[in-house]
Amino acid sequence: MDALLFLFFALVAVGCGINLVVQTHPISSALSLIGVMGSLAVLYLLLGAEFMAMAQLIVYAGAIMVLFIFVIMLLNAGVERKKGTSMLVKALGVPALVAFLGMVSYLIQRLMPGTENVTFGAFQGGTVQAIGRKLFTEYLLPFEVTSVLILIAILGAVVLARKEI
Amino acid sequence: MNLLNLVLVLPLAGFLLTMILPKNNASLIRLFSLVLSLAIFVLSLGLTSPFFQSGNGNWFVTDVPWIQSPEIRYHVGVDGLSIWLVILSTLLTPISILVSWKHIDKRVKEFHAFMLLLEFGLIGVFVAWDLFLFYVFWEVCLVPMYFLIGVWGHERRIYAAVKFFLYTMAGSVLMLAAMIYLYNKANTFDYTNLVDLIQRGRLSFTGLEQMLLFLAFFLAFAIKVPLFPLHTWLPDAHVEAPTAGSIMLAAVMLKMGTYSIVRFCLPLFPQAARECAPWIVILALIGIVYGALVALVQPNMKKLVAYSSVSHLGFVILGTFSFNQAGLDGAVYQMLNHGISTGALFMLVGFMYERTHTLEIKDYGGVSTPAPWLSTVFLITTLASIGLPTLNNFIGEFLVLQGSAYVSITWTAIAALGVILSACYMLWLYQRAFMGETNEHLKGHMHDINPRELAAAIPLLILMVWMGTYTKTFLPSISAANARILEQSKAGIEMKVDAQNNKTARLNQSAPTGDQPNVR
Amino acid sequence: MPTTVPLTWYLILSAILFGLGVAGFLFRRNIITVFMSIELMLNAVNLSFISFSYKWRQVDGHIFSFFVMVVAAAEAAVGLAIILTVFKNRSTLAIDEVNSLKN
Amino acid sequence: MEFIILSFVKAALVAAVLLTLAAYLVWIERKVLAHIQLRVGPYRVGPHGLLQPLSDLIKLMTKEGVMPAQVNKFYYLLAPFLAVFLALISISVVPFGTEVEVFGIKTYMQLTDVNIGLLVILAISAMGVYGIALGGWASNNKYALLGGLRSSAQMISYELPMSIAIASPLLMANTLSLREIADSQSGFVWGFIPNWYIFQGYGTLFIAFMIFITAAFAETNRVPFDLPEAENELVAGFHTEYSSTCFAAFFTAEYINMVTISALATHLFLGGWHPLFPEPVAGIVPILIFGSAGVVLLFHASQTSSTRPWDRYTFPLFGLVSLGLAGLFTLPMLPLPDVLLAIGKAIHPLFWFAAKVGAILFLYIWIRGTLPRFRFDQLMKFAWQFLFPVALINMLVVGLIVALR
Amino acid sequence: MNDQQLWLIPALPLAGFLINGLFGKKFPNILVSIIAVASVLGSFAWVLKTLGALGDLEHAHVEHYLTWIQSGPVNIGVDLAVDRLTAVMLLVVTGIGSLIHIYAVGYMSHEGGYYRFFAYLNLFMFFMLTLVMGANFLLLFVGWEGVGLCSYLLIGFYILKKSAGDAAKKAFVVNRVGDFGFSLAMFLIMVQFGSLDFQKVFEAVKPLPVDQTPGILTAIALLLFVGAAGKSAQVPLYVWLPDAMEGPTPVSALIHAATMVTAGVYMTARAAVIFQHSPLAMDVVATVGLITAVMAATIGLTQYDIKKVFAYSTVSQLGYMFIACGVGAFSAGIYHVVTHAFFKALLFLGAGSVIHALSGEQDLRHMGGLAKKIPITFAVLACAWVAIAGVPPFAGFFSKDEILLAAHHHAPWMYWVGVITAGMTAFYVSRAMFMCFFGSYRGHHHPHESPFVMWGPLAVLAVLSLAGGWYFKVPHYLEPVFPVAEGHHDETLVYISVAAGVIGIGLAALMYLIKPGLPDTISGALGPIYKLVYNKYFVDEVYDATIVNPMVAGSRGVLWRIFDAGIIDGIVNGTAVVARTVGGGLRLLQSGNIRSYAAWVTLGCVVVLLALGVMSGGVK
Repeated sequence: MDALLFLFFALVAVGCGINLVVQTHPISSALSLIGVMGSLAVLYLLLGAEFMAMAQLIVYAGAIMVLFIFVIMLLNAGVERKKGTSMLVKALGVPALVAFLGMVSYLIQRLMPGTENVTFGAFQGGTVQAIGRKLFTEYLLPFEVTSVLILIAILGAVVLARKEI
Repeated sequence: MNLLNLVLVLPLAGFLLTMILPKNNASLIRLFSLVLSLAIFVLSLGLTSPFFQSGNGNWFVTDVPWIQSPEIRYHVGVDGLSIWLVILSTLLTPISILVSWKHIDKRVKEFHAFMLLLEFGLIGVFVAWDLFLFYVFWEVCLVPMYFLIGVWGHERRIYAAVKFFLYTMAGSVLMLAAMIYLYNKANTFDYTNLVDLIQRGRLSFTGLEQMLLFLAFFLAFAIKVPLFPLHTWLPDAHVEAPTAGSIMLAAVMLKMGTYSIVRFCLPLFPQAARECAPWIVILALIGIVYGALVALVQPNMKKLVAYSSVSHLGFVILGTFSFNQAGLDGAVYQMLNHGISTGALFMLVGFMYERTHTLEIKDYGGVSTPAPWLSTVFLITTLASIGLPTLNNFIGEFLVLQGSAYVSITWTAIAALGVILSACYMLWLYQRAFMGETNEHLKGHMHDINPRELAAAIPLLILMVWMGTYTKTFLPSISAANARILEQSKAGIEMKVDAQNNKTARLNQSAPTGDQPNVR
Repeated sequence: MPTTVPLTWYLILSAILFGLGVAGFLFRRNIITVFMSIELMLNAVNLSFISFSYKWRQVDGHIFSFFVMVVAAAEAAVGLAIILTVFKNRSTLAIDEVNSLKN
Repeated sequence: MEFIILSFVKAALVAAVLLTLAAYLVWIERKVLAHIQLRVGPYRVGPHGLLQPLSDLIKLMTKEGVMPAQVNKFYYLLAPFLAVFLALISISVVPFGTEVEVFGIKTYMQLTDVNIGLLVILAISAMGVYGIALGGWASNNKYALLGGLRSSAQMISYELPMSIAIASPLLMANTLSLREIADSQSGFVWGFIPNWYIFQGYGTLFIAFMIFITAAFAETNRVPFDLPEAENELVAGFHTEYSSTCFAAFFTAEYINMVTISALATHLFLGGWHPLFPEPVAGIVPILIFGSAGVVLLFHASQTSSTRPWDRYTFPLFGLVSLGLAGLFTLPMLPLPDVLLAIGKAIHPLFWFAAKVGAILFLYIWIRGTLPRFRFDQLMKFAWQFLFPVALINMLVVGLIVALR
Repeated sequence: MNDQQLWLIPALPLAGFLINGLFGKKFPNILVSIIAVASVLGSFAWVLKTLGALGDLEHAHVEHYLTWIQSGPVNIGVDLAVDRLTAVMLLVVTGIGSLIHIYAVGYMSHEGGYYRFFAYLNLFMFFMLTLVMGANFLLLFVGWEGVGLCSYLLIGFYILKKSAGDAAKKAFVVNRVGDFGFSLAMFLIMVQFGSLDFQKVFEAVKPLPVDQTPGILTAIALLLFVGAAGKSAQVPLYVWLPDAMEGPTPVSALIHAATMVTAGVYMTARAAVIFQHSPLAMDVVATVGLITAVMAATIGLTQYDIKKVFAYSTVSQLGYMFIACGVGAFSAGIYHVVTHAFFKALLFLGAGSVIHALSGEQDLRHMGGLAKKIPITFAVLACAWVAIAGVPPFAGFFSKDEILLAAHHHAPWMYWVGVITAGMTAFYVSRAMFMCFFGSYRGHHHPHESPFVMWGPLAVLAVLSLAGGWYFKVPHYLEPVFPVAEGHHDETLVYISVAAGVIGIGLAALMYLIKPGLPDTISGALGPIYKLVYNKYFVDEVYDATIVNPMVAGSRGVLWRIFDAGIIDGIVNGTAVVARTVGGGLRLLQSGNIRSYAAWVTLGCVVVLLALGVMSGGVK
């Protein structure tokens, strides 16, 4: 069951990811991304991260991506016109990317040979209580700092979106 | 919540409160910040009480953890070294606000908020006993001053502000790096701990290490002082800054550098400090003479005073690196003196600027006829600045020169040249601006000093005389603190001497019995 | 067919998604898509955080990815505001044409 | 395997009930609105128009599905599907009653019990916006697009005060599982005031409830916040271009969302399935209601002056059904076999739960019949400048109360 | 110990200063003058009372008030002391000071800034008394600087006159040069002896061997002498004194003739113990004194401004005093200080009276024949004239005689030079007198006699000038302080010197009374030499060309414009330029295309990964 779920949602995630890249219309890309996020949320659940799974849906899918869709709609962005990519990017990026993926996969396999298999329910630490406790004790300062960050981001967004600029 | 914390927090609270005051009610803002800063000053006077009773030691200490990892503590307190500088900060803030009463008429709210923030930072710098906390305050000071110059300054304010900012920043980055290195080595940012570790030999550096650390710290401070040849930001910053900015910059901010040298460079890196002392003294001496000579030919009053600061602060460095009681006492005393007298000079120049909107000396002349009291005040300040006995600067200069004389009379002779030259440029300034026939276009503009301005000037004048005649108020506590620092700055040196003595002693002992196993 | 998969698979999935994000960044012209590719990369990183969290049975990884989310949210707010402004001024979303930094 | 079968059964049951309920909610709404406006409402199809939903359904199903030429087909079709799919999903974690034991199988009256049920609902309802936004965009129509944009903005904006308002009962209950939340509200204060959260916290929870309900109206695009489908401005908003089944899907989704939100409100603030009155009274109340209804109906049936010919048959029928229901509620009081006893026990909580949800749903309709629509900028202003700060402060106060308790 | 309340002596004038300085503007002139004069008179009275109470003053009477500076080894108290030397100085300062205050009431009555003048004058008295009474070098230095300040303020009293301002500044700066030496000496003393108290220092010096080869004591002595030379206008620092005549005449009399300028002599005498331990320093002192005496006298021969003549005369007389000190006859030097104070104050005040009578005219060429018009002034000036010319038995004769005898004892050539100088002195004073009072009036004003407040003090001074030398036997009184000058009283030498004075007077009479055309003939004959002397040896010009101008130009041109603005700022800006250039080079890599950046970043990631893999052993 775990394997099936993983494989299914992993495939969905990868498929949506590929779709994100190849689709020419931003809305399609955005929806693909939502798909990726939803699949990832399920994978998080499998990994015992129930709070993160929900947060993923609420924050990413429910808020951030809505914002994206909103902007796309607002700008009424159409299909990309031409697929202009500089030679440098092609010549450098493609091999680099391939090498990157190869290196990472190889290293993961190589450096973590004896890792256990993932069983649903094996890790119960990702509850809201656990995260809350950790977040408001050990990580209180970063948490507060992030709140400031968000405040600043709001201000920045407001300033940027004003008409005068 | 002891008194010191109150004195430290009030400006910050004032800064925040000022921010929420209604923007267009300028007089309310002025009144609020004036009253608040006066209250802070009065409170800060309370800080001095233990020093009259028992002289030395650390008082009003608060030591609580601030950040767990890395371990940064909110460790503040005052000793004889910092207490007077704190008072200086709290005194000059209300004066600066008073000086800017009419002069600042745009963005009043922000101006006063920044003044209070500056006060907060300055007090913080002087009372922080945690290196990191110190650094935080150090940088806090930078921001309001940047804006004070950049927003309320004169024509080339942006250039000056950026120059000021970059210069100071360049130094403080080095200092931060050194602090982090120190932390990695000692696992603490706490100054008293560090000094303790060094004293007990638990923390030691290789010669090169110590030298580099010392230089990193020293450079940051030397830029602030400013030591020749790092001084070129100063004239620009002063000329462009508004009066209050100049006062705070000259009177207190420059002391951050000198204070920090005494506070940190000497006890933390004693050997390196002593090794570098001759070179630093040479720079200081060059600064003294050079600053005076350049001041002599400045056509601009503020620039003149700024270069005179370079010269005066050379004395402070000279005294500091004489490594004896008199020199160090004189250096600290001179910090206060310079704060009072140069602050007053900038203030008076500011008064004149308000009346005529020019800083060029040649646009003045014969001011004393229409403005006799202004010129009298200016004259007294001038005399204080050139070190006339019974006025404050004399004590500082005397002690510094005396201190340096213990080391080398040549240093003293060169530095004393600066004293002569100071008379030249200041009196020449006075003569050109105040004496002679009254300049035509001054007539009608040049009013005499008004009660508000007098109220700002009187405290400084009183202090000039007080500090020049009755040093007992200030000197004993300074002396006590300096004695401690001097003791600490002997850490490595004495040990070396001791070791040598022991060696010779052991040799003497062991001579008859032959080789003994080296126990240590 | 085994009923479970090794943890490394999750990590490799994360790497693949990251690679896809990079690819999107490299080959797409639309600034919004590029932006979304970045989000994809962040998501991929989150996955590996949570995988490692599973491996060590520690909740810290969750916290980290939580912060990543927060930062992503802030970034999205500012980034999209910038995009709006850019579009308002230049009427284009192609990043190649937004090049006033050049020269 | 048993688990899967049970789940399927329950899912089918819930879906059937829910879809029917949604259909009849339309009827109820039309009826109530009509009576508010001193009209009669649906009357022709079936007794008192009771078969009107059915006829509507048939109409919508059989109508020609018109697809405009310029639309993006995939997304055009995806949108209504997404809307109804998400609406149905979110109900899955909402419990309807206590544990029941039917034929030896113990189960909860709930599709699935997860300990983060509330988060799931929030997550799913957060996704709900896509259906509308996508539908509006895919229609390739400026009115639809504007409707979609408005709805996304509105839903994001109101989600915040809603989430914050939810936090207040959460703080009191200290759990995220809806069932545990409901359970924690059992009992009475001084023997007669129910221990519901709405009555607690010195009035702060009531404020939270008001905020929640307000935000819920906006979340479900109901009057007075139905800007996305404001017909006098935007024709019909995001579903302008939709017809037949797709339109029905949007409609259904909206009503299901209403139900979900009402259920959520019930659980969070109104004590879930816990009765309004202490025990002996609580057991009698449903019997009284249904019994009296049956009696009244039968009495009406006995009146020959009925103006409507059908009434002669329907009144006695409904009277008998009501009496039957009343009988059902008497079951727990009778010495009966276990199976029947279990049903009887299960049915009381269900009644109270349904009554509360029904009350909130009535509130929806009532307000729709009473209040005019906001202007869009007022709507946003209201959310950000009033609701949000109030909710925030309220939550802080609640937190303080909880901390000091 | 503090039973005599010595602090009252300087404090009274200080109080006068404070009252007049702060409130004087509102006071009527009469009140201002009452306060000022009363404070000084009170001070004088207190001096008399104290001296009476202290009796013969075999030992110094010291009063300690408070610790002024305490820092490590540096411990300086506010100590006042009175010994015989101080007593002499105190009497001169307060006595003559009182007279001049009274005189100034009349002289300044028509000037603006009346209250300011008296406030400054009182302040001067305060500092002068501090100088005289200070029991350590630093307190002496306080007074030293303070009188310099007052001199600055009073020279620049006529603030509208640019020349006054220049002169004031010049005086202060030149004095500062002297102070530089003094302060260095002080530091050396502190380092060497650990104290600045006169008693302690001198106790420590006495047992030391005399510095035959130049050593630390020589250094100290020479540096002290630099200070003295600055204050007492010796070569090469005398240039400020003639210019100082820009100040009001009472100031010239009080500060630049009677008291302040003699502070250098007082200080040298005070530090006599140190000087005596350094023969080299003594020689330098004597030589410089001699050069000054001759040089100033020659300049005095040619000047036409009446005050300038007396100013150069002062310089010359100060030179005399230093000769005395240099040859070891300190008491003779102080003796001359006293007598000089009498007659020179009188000369100046008389000159002031003349100027007052002529409504500000100072040029001798525009005077003449005034003896009849202002007889009282003439009479008192005549007293001063005979005193300074060394006519026995008047004041100048005694002191000058003492000095010349001591000089002869030390080195005969000094005596001869001194005698010639004495002759010149007699000549130029007589010249001034003749040009002023005899012949016919050449001016345009209508001379009028001065009021009583002015000539009253003159009369007192005239009496002192005539009888002071004979009455006050200062060297005798100072015997406990200074060793008596050795050597016998050689009558011949006395006759020679008196003869020199008489010859000087005679020559003057010849040239300015009997044959008025002679001076022009002589000056024409001497030509360039006359010009040289008339222009004061061009010393000011030389100073300007060698010190002042190069310093200003160098500071402006080299230090400020080139070094400060050019090199240092240039380096700072240069750093920016370098950064910009390097950045410009790197800019080529920055295509501005985000995606090419991303490609580079990806490549970088690969490299980092590779490195990580290799390090962790993942890649073999």
